[in-house]
Amino acid sequence: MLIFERSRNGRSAYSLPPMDVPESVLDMEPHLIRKVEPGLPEVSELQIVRHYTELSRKNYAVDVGFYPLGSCTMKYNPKLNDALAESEDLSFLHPYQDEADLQGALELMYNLQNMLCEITGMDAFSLQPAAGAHGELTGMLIIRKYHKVNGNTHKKKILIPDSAHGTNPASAAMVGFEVVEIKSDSEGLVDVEELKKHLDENVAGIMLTNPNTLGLFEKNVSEVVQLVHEAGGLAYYDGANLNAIMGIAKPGEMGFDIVHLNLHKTFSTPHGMGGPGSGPVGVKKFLEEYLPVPLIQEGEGGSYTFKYDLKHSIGKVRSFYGNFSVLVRAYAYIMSMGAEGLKKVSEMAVLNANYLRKRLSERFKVAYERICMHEFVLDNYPVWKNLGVKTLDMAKRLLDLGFHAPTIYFPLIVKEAMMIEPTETESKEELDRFAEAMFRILEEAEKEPDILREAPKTTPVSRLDEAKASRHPVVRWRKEEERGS
Amino acid sequence: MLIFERSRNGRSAYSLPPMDVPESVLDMEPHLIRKVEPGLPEVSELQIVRHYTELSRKNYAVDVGFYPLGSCTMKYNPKLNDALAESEDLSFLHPYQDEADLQGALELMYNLQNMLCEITGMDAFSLQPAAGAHGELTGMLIIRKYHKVNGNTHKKKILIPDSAHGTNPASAAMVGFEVVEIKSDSEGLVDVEELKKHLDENVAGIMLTNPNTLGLFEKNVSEVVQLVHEAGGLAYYDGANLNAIMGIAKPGEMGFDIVHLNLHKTFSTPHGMGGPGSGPVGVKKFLEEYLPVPLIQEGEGGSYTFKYDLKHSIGKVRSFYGNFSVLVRAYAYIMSMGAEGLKKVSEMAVLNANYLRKRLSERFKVAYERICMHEFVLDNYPVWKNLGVKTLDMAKRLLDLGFHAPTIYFPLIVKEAMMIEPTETESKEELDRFAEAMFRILEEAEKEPDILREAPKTTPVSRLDEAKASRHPVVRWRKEEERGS
Amino acid sequence: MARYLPHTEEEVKEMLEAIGVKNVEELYRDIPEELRSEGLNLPDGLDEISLKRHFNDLSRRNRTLKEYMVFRGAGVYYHHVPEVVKHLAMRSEFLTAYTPYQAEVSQGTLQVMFEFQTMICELTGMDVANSSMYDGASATAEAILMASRLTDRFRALVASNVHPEYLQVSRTYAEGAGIKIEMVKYDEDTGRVDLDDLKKMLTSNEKPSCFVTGYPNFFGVIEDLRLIREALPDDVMMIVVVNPLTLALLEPPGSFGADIVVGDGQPLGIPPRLGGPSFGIFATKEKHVRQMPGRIVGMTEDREGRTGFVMVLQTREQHIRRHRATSNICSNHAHGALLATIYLSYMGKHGLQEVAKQCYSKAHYLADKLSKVEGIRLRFSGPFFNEFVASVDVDPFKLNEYLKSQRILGPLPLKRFYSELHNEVLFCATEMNTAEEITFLAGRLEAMKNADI
Amino acid sequence: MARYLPHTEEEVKEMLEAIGVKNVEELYRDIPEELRSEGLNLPDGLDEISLKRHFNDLSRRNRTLKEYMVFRGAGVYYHHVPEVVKHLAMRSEFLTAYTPYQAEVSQGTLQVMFEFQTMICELTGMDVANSSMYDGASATAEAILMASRLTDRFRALVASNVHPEYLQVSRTYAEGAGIKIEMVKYDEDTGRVDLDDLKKMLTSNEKPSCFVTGYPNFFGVIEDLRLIREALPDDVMMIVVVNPLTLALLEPPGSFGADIVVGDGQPLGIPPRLGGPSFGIFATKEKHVRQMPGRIVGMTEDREGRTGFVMVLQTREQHIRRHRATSNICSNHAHGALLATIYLSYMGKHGLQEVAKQCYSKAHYLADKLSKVEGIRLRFSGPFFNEFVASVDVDPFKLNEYLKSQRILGPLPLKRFYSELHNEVLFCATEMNTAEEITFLAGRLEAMKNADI
Ligand SMILES: Cc1ncc(COP(=O)(O)O)c(C=O)c1O
Ligand SMILES: Cc1ncc(COP(=O)(O)O)c(C=O)c1O
Repeated sequence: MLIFERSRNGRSAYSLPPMDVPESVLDMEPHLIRKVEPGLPEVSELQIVRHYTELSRKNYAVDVGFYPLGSCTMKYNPKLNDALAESEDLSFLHPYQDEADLQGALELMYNLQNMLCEITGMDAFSLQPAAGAHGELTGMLIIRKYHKVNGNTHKKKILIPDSAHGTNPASAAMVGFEVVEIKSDSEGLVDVEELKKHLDENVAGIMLTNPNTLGLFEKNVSEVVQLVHEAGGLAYYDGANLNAIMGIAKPGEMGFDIVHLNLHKTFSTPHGMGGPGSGPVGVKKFLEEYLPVPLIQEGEGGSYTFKYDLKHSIGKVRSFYGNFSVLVRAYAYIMSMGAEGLKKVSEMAVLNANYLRKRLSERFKVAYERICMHEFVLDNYPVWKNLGVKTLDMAKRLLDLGFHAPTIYFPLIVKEAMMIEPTETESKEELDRFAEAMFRILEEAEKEPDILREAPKTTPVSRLDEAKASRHPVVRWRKEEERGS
Repeated sequence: MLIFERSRNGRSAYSLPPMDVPESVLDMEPHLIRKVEPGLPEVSELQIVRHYTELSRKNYAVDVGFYPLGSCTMKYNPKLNDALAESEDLSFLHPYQDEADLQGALELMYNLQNMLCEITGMDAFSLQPAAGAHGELTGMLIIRKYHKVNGNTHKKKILIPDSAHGTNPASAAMVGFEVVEIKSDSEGLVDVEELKKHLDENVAGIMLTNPNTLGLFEKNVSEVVQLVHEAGGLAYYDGANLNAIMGIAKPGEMGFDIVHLNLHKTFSTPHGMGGPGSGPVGVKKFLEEYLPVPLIQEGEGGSYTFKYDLKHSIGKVRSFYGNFSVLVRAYAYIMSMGAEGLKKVSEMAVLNANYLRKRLSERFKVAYERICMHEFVLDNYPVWKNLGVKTLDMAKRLLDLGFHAPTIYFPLIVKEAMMIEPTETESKEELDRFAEAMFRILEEAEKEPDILREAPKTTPVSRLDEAKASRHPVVRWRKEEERGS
Repeated sequence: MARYLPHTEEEVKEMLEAIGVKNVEELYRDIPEELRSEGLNLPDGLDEISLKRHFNDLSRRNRTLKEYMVFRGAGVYYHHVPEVVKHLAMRSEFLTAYTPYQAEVSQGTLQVMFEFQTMICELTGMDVANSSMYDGASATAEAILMASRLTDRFRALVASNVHPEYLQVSRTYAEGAGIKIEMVKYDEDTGRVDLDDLKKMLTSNEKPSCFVTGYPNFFGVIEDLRLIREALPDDVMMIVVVNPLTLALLEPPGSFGADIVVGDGQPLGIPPRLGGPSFGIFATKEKHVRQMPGRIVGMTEDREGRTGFVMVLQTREQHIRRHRATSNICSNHAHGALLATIYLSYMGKHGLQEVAKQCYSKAHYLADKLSKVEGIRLRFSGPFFNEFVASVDVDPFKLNEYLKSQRILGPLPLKRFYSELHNEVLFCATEMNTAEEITFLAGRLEAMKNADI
Repeated sequence: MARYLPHTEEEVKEMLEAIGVKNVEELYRDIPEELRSEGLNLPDGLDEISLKRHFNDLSRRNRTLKEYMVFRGAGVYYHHVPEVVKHLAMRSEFLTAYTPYQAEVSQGTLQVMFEFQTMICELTGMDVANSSMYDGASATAEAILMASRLTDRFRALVASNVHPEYLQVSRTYAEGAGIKIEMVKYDEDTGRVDLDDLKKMLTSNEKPSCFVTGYPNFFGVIEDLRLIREALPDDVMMIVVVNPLTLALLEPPGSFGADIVVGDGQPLGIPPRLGGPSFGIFATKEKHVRQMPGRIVGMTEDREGRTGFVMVLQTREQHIRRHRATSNICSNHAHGALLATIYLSYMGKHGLQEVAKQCYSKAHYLADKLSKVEGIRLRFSGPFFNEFVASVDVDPFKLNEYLKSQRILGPLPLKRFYSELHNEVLFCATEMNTAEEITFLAGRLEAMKNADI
C-alpha cells in the first residue's frame, strides 16, 4: 500500500510553532499563486512510522545479511561513523559560515585530502565530486582541459577496456571524448598489443580500473600507463576497487595521473539505497591547478581556508564542498583503522575473495581462474548451456536462501557473469554458508530446475515483470479519479 | 542461532584506548582472582549487528502494527520523546552531582510532580517507583505505615475486586496484608453489598482500578470509597487505566487517598520488551509525609532541591530518583499534548474502544455489553463451547493475520476472555481491519477450525510448547561439552 | 585483528591452506615487486573512545547553527527536521542497502522511490521525476545537457540570478559537453529576469536550446514564469530551478509549460550538513522521459499479480547504454530522497503549506522591520518568498562581524558573487526564526547604526 | 486534532454514529456528573520546535558529565557505551514491544532474554538468572524477601558497607514483609565486613535468614567471600551484591557458595541517566528457582521441532499466582537487559576483562598518585577494585567545590551516609579517565594544599 492510499482528508502528523508574526497575504501576481494543492499524503505520525518501518523490512541490506554484490564493496558500515556524521555538531553547519566558524570541519577535510594522497600516492585531492561517476567526469574534464591548455585540442580519444564499468565510457562521452574500447586478452587483462593499435596522437588518455572488474590485478599496468604517456595521453585510475590494495600498492606509483575513489565503497559509508556516496579526485602535482574548487589549504598558525585560486581549474562540479557527511565517515573510518588496519582490510578482502573463489571453483567455472584480488567472476555459461538455467534464475534463488545475489551480467565480457565480492567484514562461516547455498542451487538446477525458474518464493513479492514495467512505464501514483489520463 | 553459537575463540568487536597507566597486577587474595573466564561470546561487530537486527525483526511491536493488548495501552510512542530522553544532555547526568549541576533535571521532575497532581487531583507525588507494581507496593507501604502511626496495627485487610490485575493482590501480600477478594456484580462492577460484608475494623483499605479491567467505569466509586473510609480504611487507586479519563475525571475527586500511574502506559513511554516503566505515586495532603523520598521541592529564587525530610516517609523504594529517562518522556508527552490534547487523547481512546466494541458485537459476545471506556472484554466462551475453538487459538490466528493478539484469559472473571484496548493512536481503518480479521477467524472457526488450532503458521516459529518448557526448564545456554550436567 | 575484521589467526591459516598459498603475501603475487608500497604513513588506528575525543576536539573548533539566530540561506536552509523523519530514515535496512538491483528484496527502496517521484511530480506539476540527482547544481547542469540532446542545439541561456554555484557547475558541465552558456541580465529594479535582455539574447545569435531561470531566483524573487514562457519560442526549453518548499504555495512550473524542473532537495528534511549531501530534483514532461538522466522506478506486477516496483527505462543508463547513456550517473542520492519522502509525508499537504507560509510571513515581517532601520533598504521590488536582498550602507562583512558578536548569523554579502552588488546582502527567514529574533536583529542593526560601529 | 491522533472530524462523526451516540460526551455517561472535572490546568501543548527549545533551556541549567573529568561513581559509573549498542537497542521492534505474551511473535525479545540470563549466569557463576529486576537496590530487597521465603526466618543481616541506598530500600521492603534487618559492622582497618561482628550477630539472636554483603562493597573493597561463607552456617543464605563489571576479573560469587547474587546492571552499557533506569540483576541456584521473583525465559520447541523460547515457571508470578506470587513484579527492566546483552556481546570475554583491567589499573594509579599528596591517605587496607576511600584533611565539600572549578567531578563525600566518615571520600576511576586527567587531579589537590584553599 502506498502512503497516498493511507491518506485521509484532514488527517495530519506535523506540528509547527504558532505563527508569531502577522500572517502575510501572498503578495504577487495572482497567477503565481498556487491554485491546486499538491497531492501530498495526509496521514498520522503512527501511520508514517508503520509505513516506513514496514517498507524498510522489505529491504535486504548489509545489516540483514551477506551482500556479495561485485564492484560495490558492500562491507560493514560502522554505526560509530554514522553517529559522528549525523551529530548536530557536524550536520548543523552552513556552507556560507565564515571559515573561522568552520575550523574543525576544514581541518577534517584537509586531513582527509592528505590521507587520500598518502593512500593513493597522489599529490593533491579535491573532495568535491559527489560519487564515483562524478569523479570520473571530473577526471575527464581535467584531461580535456589539460590538453586544451597545452594546445592539443585534437586529443579526443579515450581508451577504455571492455571490462570497464559503464560509468567510464559514459563519463568520457559526457565531455565529448570518443570512446575506444580495448579488448581484454585471454587472461582478462588489457591486451597490450590491442592497446598499441590505438595509440596515436589523438589519444587523450586511458581509463583503467585496477584491480579490474574481473577482480584481477593488471600486471602490465606500468607498461600500459607508460605507453599511454608516450602517446601523450593521461592515465586515469578508476579507484572503485581500491579496497583490494590499500597499503599494498598505490595508483600513483603505477604511474597514474588522476585517480578517483569511491569513499562509499572502500571507506565504508552506508550505501543509502543508492547514495549518497563521494568520489574525490586526486592528481599528480602537474595537474593540481586543474582540480575543481575549492580545495582546503592550511594557512598561518594552523588555520584552514578554502582555496579557490587554481589557475587551470575546471571550475566547480558541485555546489559547496562535496558530500561532507560522507567525508566525515571516511575520515572516521581511516582514523579508526590506521595504517595497519587499512592494510589488513585489503588483505582480508583478498583472502575472503580467494577463499570463496576456491570453494566455489569445486563446482563452478571461474572466469579467468587464478589468484584474484577482492572479487572474482563466475562464468555460468556452462550451467546455462547444460542445464538451461540462467544466471538470473540462480540469483533469484539466492534471495530465497537468504542472501543478496552477486552482481550479474557484468562485466559484459563474461557471458552469464556472476561477480562476487565478499568483502573483508564477512566471517568464514558466512562464506561457507554462501558456498553451500550455491552448491545447493547447482544441484537444484540439475534435479529440479523449476525451483530456480520460479524463484524467489519467500520474498515480499515474487519475480517482477520488468519488461512490462518499461514498456508502459507507470512512474507515479495518481488518485483513482485522475487515473484515466 | 544464539550469539554464543556465533562465537569463535579470539574473535572480537570491542575497542578500547591503549592502557595509559601502568597495568596493575591484581593485588588480592589469590582465591578472589577469577580462574575460569566468563563464557561471553567472541564475535565481530558485523555479527552483532546482524544478530540483533535479525532478532529485532522477529518481534512484533507497536511500530510494526496494531497491538490491542488490553490493560497495557500500547499506543504510539513519539520518537521525539525518545530522542530527548536519550540525548547526552539528559542521560549523562550522575545522581550524586550537586543539585546546582542538576537544576534543569530537577525542574523537569518538579514540574512533572505538579502536572501529575493536576491530572489526578492529588496533592503530592513521588516519582520514585520504577513500575506500576512498584507504585502499588509503595501505596501498600503507605497504608501500612499510616495505620501504624495511628496505632491501628490490627488493620490488615485489603479489599480487592476479583477483576483486579494480579499485581494488586501480590503487592498487598508483599507488605503482609491479608487479601480479601470482592466479587463483581452482574454488571462487572464492585458489588457494593458484597463489599459491605467485608467492611470491618480490620480493613486497612481497598485497591480499585477505575475504569476497571473490564473497561467499565465504577459508577459507584464514590460510595465505595466512602464506605471504606467510614470503616477507617484508605482507598488506593490503580491508575494503570488513566488513559480513559484524563481531563474528564480525577481519582482525587473520586475520593481516593493514594494513586499510582503507569507512565509507560498513559504517558507513552515505549514498553521496551517489558520495561522500564515508571509508577509514580500520588497522595492526598494528609499522606504527603508518608511518601518515599526524595521529592523535589522548589526553593528560593526558582532553585530546586531534593527533599528527604518527610516525617513518616516509608523510606526509599528505589535507589536514586526513579526512572529519570521515563520521566523525561512523560514530561515531554504532557508538554506536547497540553491540557486540551490530553483530554482529547482520552476521548479518542474511548471512542476507538467503543467503535471497535460495537463492530465486534455484531458477531461476538461482549462481556458486560454497554458503553465502555478505553477497553472492553470479549467473552469467547460461546465460541469455545459451540465450535471447540479456544481463545488461545483465536489469538494465535490473529498473529498470522498480522495483528498482535489482545490480552487473553484476563480478567479472570470472564471465561475465555479477550481484552481489547485499541488506544487513541489507531486509525479507523486499522480498527476496521481488525474487526474484519476477527470475523474471518470466526468463520474459520465454523468452517475450518484446524486453521486456528494449527495457527500461527506465518511466524518465525509455530506454536511453542510452553508446558514442556516449564517442566524441565532450560534457562541458559551451555557449551556442547558442558551440557550433560 | 583490526576493528571490524572477524577472522581469528587460526581461521586465516585455515583459509590460506584451503586456497593453497602459504601466506597473505602470496595472494598479491600478481602485483609486480616494484609496485609494492612500504605501507602507509598514517596515524595508528584509534579506538572508539579516543576517536570520539578527537571528534569532540574538532567540533569544538566549529560554531554550529544552534549557537546562532540564523538569517542566512542562499541555497541551504536551516529548517526543522522532525525526529521521526530521522528515526525512520536511519533504519539500517534503508541505510545499508544499495541500488535495488534485486527488486524482490528491495521493495522498500523501490516503493519509497515511487512515492518520492510522485511527490516531486505533485510539487513541480510535471509528469515524471527521477529518483534523484546529486544536488541542485548538477541537476541544473544535467538539464542543460538534456536540452541539448533534445534540441540538438548547443547554446544555453541562463539567468544571471540563478544560484551562482549552480551556474558555475553548469558552466563546467557545459564546457565538457561543448555547450556555450550565455547569461541573461536581471532587471535592476525588480530583481527578476530582464525580459528585454532575454528577448535580445534569444535572437542575437543561433537559437538556444533552453533558458534556465530560478523560481524563486537566487535573490529570493519570484519570477513570472508566464511572461518568461511567453518570451520563449516553443522549442526553446524552459528549465526552472526551484526551491521545492516554496511550491507548496507557488503555482507549479509545470503549469507554465516548464520542460524541465530541477532544484535542491535540502529544504525537505535534510540538515544543512555544510552543504552536502542533500539531493537533486529532476522532473520533466512525459514525452522527454527517454532523455532523462538518472534512475526511474515504475510499478509492475509479480507472477501472482501482486503490485511491485522495479527500475524502468534502464536502457537510458550507463550500465546498459555505456557511452550512449543519457548520463553517467550511477550512485545517486537516494537516501536524501528518502528523507524528503518521509518529511513530505510527515508535513503532508497542509503542513508543507503551513511551513511555507511561515517562511514567507517571517521573511516579510523581517523585511518590514528592516526597512524601518535607517541605512537599510530593500534592493528589489519584485515579489519574494523567504529571502530578499537588502542594501546596507556599511560594509557587509563588518555588519556580519558585529552581528556575530550578537549571536546572529547575518545575511550573505552578495559581493562574493556579484561585483556590482557590493553593498547588498541576502537575508533569509524560516520557520525557525521567532518574532523575537527578528525584532532583536532589527534592534541590533538600529543600535549598530546609532553607535556607528 | 491534537498530535498523534489520527481521526478527522468526519471520522469521529462516523464512528459516533456507528456506536449510536450523539457525541463524545455521551460515551462518558457512566461517570457521575459530580465527578466530571473542569478540564486540566496545564499549559497548552507545544509543537516539536518549541518543545525542543524548552528542553534546550532546561538542559542549559544542567552540567553534564561531558563537561567534567569524572572521579565519582558510588553505584553509577561513567563508562563508555559503544554506538553500535545504542543503535541496535533503539531498533523500534525492540523498543516498542512489550512483555512477550505471544511468544511466536516475540522470539526476538525471548532469545535476547535467554542470552541475557546465560551471560548473567556466566558472570556470577550461578545456575539461573531472571530476565531483570528494577535496579540493584530492589533486587537486593527481593533477595532478602526470597531468603525469608526459603528459610521461613525473618531476621536478615546486612553488612554496613553495602550500598547505603540498597540498604535503605531493603529496609523499606523488609519492614513491609515483617523482616528485621540488622547491620554487621565493617572492619575499621580493612573496610571489609567485620567477621567477628558477623559471628557475634549470627548467634546473638534468632538465626538469620541471610547475610548480605557487597563484592566489591560500597567502599570499593573486595570482600573475602570465602571467609564470609565459612563464617555462615550452611542454612544461612549468602546474598552477594555485585558490580557485574568487576566479575570479569573476580572469582564469581557462585564459586564461594553464594545463594543469591544481585546487583545493578548500569555498568554494562547503560548511561548514567541520573540513576535510572538501569536494571537489577538477580541470579540464584537451580534449586531455589521456584522461589525466584521475576520473569524467566526458557528454551523449548515448536510443533515442527524448531527451537524457540517462551516464558517459563510463570506459576511463580503475580498474573497467575496473585497474592501467593513470589513477587509483585510485572513490568521489569527488559530494555536495560537488552542493552547489557548487546554490550556484553560487543565487549566479549576479552573486552570485558580489558575494560575491568583498565578500571582497576586506573583506580590504583590514582590511589598511588593521591597517596603522595600531603593530607590525603587511603582509608582502608583491603584490596579494592575501581573505587577506594580516602581521608582528606579538608572539608570534603570544599574540596569538591574547588575541583569543580577545575572541571573535575570529585569524589563522593561519605558523610552523606556515614557520620563517622566525615573526612572520607569515595574516589572512582573507569576506562574513561586518562592518565593525564589523573595527574591533573593529583596536581590540583597538591596545589589546593599549597595554596591553602
Ligand atoms: C568500477 C566502478 N567504477 C565506477 C563506479 C561508479 O561509482 P558511483 O556509483 O559512485 O558513481 C562503480 C560503482 O558502481 C564501479 O564499480
Ligand atoms: C491494571 C494494572 N495494574 C497494575 C499493573 C502493573 O503495572 P506494571 O507492569 O508497570 O508493574 C498493570 C500492568 O500490567 C495493570 O494493567
